Amino acid sequence: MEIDILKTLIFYGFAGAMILFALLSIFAFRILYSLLAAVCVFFAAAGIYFILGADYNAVVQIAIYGIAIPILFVMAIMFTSDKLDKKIYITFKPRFFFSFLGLGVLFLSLIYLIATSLSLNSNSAWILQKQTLFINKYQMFNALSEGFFVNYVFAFELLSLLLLIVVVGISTLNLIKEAKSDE
Amino acid sequence: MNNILNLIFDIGLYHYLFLALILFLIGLFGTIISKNILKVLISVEFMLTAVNINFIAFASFFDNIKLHGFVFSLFYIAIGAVETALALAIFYLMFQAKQSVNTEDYEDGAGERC
Amino acid sequence: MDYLSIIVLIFSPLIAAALLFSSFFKHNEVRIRRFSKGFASLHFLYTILFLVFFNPLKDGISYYKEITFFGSDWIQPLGLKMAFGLDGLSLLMVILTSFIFLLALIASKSNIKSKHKFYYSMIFLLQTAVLGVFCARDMFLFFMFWELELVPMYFLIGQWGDKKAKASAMKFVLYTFFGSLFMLLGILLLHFYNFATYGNLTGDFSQIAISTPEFPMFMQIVISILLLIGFAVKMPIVPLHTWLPDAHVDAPTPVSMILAAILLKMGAFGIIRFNMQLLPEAFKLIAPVLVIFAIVNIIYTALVAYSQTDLKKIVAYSSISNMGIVLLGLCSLNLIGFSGAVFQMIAHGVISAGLFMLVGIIYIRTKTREIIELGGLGAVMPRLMGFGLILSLAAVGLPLLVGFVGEFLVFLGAFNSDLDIKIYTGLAIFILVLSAAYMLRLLHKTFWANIFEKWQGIKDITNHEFVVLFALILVVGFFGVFPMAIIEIVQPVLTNILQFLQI
Amino acid sequence: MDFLQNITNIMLPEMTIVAFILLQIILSMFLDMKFYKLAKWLTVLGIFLATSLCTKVQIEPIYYGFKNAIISDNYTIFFKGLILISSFLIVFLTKKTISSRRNSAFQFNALILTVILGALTLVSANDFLTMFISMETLGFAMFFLIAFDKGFKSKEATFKYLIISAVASSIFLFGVSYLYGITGHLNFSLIYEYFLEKNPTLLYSMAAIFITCGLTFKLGVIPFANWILDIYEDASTSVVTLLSIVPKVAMFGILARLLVFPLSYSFELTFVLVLIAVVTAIWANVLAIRQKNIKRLLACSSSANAAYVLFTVSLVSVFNLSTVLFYLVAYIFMNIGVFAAVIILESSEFSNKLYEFKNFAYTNPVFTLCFATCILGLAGFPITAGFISKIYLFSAIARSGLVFLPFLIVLMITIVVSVYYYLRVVKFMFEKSDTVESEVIAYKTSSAIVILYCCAAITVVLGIFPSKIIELCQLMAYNI
Repeated sequence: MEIDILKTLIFYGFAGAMILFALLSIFAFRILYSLLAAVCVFFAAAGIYFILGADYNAVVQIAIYGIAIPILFVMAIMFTSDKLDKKIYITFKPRFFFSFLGLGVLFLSLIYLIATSLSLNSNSAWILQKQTLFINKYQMFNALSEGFFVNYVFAFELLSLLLLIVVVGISTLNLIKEAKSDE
Repeated sequence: MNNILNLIFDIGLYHYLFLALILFLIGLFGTIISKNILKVLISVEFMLTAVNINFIAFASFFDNIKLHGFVFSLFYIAIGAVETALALAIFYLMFQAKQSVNTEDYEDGAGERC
Repeated sequence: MDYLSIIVLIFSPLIAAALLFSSFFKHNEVRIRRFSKGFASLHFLYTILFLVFFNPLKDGISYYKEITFFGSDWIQPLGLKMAFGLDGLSLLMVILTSFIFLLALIASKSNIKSKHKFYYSMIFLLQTAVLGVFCARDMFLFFMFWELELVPMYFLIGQWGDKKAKASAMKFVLYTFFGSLFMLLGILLLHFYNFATYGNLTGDFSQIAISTPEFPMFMQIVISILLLIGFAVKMPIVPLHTWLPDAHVDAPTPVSMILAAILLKMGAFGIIRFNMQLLPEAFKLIAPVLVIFAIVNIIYTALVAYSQTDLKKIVAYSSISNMGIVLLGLCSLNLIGFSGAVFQMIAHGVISAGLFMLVGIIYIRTKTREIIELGGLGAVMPRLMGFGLILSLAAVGLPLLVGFVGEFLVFLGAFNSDLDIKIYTGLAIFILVLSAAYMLRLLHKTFWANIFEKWQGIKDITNHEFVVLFALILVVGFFGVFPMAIIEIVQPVLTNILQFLQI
Repeated sequence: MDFLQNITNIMLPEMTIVAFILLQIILSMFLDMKFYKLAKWLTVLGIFLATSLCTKVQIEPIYYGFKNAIISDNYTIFFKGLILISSFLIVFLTKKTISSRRNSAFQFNALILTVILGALTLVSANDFLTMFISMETLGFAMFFLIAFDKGFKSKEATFKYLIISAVASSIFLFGVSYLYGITGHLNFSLIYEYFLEKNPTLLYSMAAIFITCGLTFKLGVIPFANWILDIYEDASTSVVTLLSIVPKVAMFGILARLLVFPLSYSFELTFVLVLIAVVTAIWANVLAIRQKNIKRLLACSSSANAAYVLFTVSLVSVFNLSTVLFYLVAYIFMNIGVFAAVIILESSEFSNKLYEFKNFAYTNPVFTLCFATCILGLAGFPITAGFISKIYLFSAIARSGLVFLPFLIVLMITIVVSVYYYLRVVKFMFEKSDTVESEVIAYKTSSAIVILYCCAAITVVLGIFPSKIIELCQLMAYNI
């Protein structure tokens, strides 16, 4: 079977970077490093979306998770940085080990389940199926727009209402007044 | 041998699934063990990304006519972003009172509080 | 008779309770008490009417009545009806209930000093619940009233009781709730298996009784055991009895009287209703095991009672011992034993109420129940001593008094039983001599020993107390001489059960 | 035209609520603070209109709308009615919460309406995307409501709620993504039909378990239940009332639909849910024993009640579903009654500690009677709705098979424990104490008093005449 070397390399590059940076982010000593690593993860995820043909999702991912959210985080970090204690790292309570154990079991069982489903499933396709990239982007946007405005139009409208409510809600939080009244 | 090499190097659906699974579990692990509140938030984002990879991978392999997965992932990105922003806003309010980012300072949980 | 309404019989105390609780009576203690006593005596007379028009030879249910709500039954989707009816056994228990409640209300005057409105309304609520249990013709209705009885009991013990009353009340409620949940499970399984075999949803006792022989034997035994746990807590049977001494000791006297005389009988009544009438085959298999429990009940608690120094605890443990005798009678599986058990239920109801009254009277005057601190009260309270003597002798089982008949019949039944339980029974009779010992010790230490200086001035019983004790003594004497008056009423019910058992 | 027809057929209550949300938002921009009472009455009007439109009899048994994204049958209408009626009662309890922040009254009411909207659409959702967005709508409005109270305590509660909610929804979506991968659909009916032909694999069960575990957060059962006590204590009481009823009812509605349609092929899921329910019942009831604060106690109690319902929901059958519906009806009224009592106490300057309840029985007999009725109803004593609903619920479990009997026995033993702590509340009210000054409750919040009396009355009436309501529940359950 013919193997697309370039694609393999790209995938492994992105995937390796993603896992590495995710681990780094969790175990980083300083929160800022943690954030930087997380941004790398988000960019790598965008790359994965690109390989999968989801260009639009990738762009949105970069715009939101690559740029907007990190800025918010940076603001929060700046706000707290001088009070930050470097000892706040990760807990080494029993729950660290229990969760490690539990998640390890979960991981192995899911790997097993996915693998068995891949080979045994009647729509075995999972292993044989090749990814079919779209011939033209027009097709994809057509499908997306149909998804948004026909199939899931109700959810879309609800989402818009949700965003409106978030704005209204934030006005009830009374960010500045509240802070002063507490002191 | 050739078969195994193929399994490893021929990028198929299961590669993406394993990637997403690992990332999801790292995120879950992070939310449980992190002591820093902001790090907990970041870990939640990892879980979100993992879910999105899953959706997009499934959609592009099986569902490339309707693309439900792409749509779902876009919805989820929007919701997740709002959720994060909101969490940071409330974190700001909370931090002003307690001056701590340590999760243990906020831990009462199921215990008794008098 | 058509004009005797069982609905009125059961729910009129509830109306009385509502009247008392509402602002109708203000906080006028005397008026509340008079109204309560008047109402209870009317109610007692009404139950007597039921007895007068009751046909003891009729084998079945008299005065049957259903309540419907807007044309549908109580819980129609589950096939449950709010149906009431009386057979011989329930009639006896109803009359006992009404009688003891009347006496308890009379006895309340000297015992209850606060919160009168609340107290009397709770007593009447309790009466409705107990009457409901005895008259219910539907399993779930039975269960509902069984649980309903917990609410007033909780308040009655907790609010007017002694030092640790709240803890005791909680213990009582938790034990009973624990038992009754198992009972609920048994009832649910009966309901479901009836549905599975016959395809109709019903909770009616007579219909369930028809279908139970069709159940798988294993299920019958499981259900029987589940139900027994519930009744065993109430009755109580030995490993589950620890709530009773506490509840008795901390409850005020009238409540103790009701608890011993009626609520314990609910357990035995439940065993007859469910385990014997609905699941006779399973009961036949379980009976030999239950005999052991009954014997342990009799012997163990008699020994414990002998070692107590608190008057009320002695009486409380003797109650448990007496309920063991009832259980033994039920397990003997013949007519004599059954009649003895039912007779013993009535007899113990009357005697224990009297004994608790006695202890209560002493406690009010001396503020102590410790046997060693008392003594020689006979010199200052001759009338009380007379009553105490008769009641204790009745409890011991002197011939011509009511206690003798019950015990005699039960042991006669046990000896003639098909089950091989003669040795156990002999042992139990031998140990029962102990009951004479602790009762006589109680009498001796309180009434005849040397009197303490401080008890010289106390007064003899008042008219209220006299009325209560005298009424009880009348019953004790009358049924001791004419036991057939009771046995004839329940005979049809018991022979009916026996027929099922013989099959 | 299709869009309009969908709206008129099935979305009228939701559209009414949306209209009133927008109205509230617009008014909040133009009206002065002194009109704050108008907000509440507008909400009441909106809910009332929605309820009356909701009871419109359906001509056809099932309507689908928006390309099968929305479903409307008798079952959903029942749940919509339940949600609307309970929120109608809850709106009257909000007076104390608003009184400290009158300038945000309109926003507050808009948020409450959004919670209701989210619950309504959640119940009628027929695909995972709509369901998710409805869930989040409900959740986001809830965040702001929890944070509405002054002080940082409420913010802390919100933050906890938000983080757990985010984790839970990630887990939920992780499951959904696998289900989507296996079947290629997001629609409930299509997923159900897909498995009519093909055999479900173990991965399907795993996905189902992930999905339900994600949903358990809103129910307040075990994997995510730790923080629920803090949230209940720190948020303002009327919001907690909303939190303990509306999301739970809606979530049980959709959970039953999930278990009947897309997740019905997984046997493992049933056992996992039963296990979760039993563990939660033990956890919550044991935890409640130590609580001295009535709100924390009620948090445990609501967790335990959710566990009983979850047990029954997981053993899917039509009969079980009808018992669940009746249980929810009974639970709503008892719970609102109890919370109304807590609100009355709070507005009379009592704290939430149990030992402050001493002497109530003598200073406020009627209040105590109603409060005790609701509490005893939750404990399951007779002549209250709690008794009938518990019997009915257990009769469903008992007939589901002998396998579940041991679990049922464990559940019943935990109920004995629960009787202890419910009775403790009553005990404190009847305790006479000379050290605590006997204070008469100042009846400042007359609407809460009325709600309390109504709920106590309904609790008793449902306990005596349950027949008609049970018949209604059965009818609705057969129509899922």
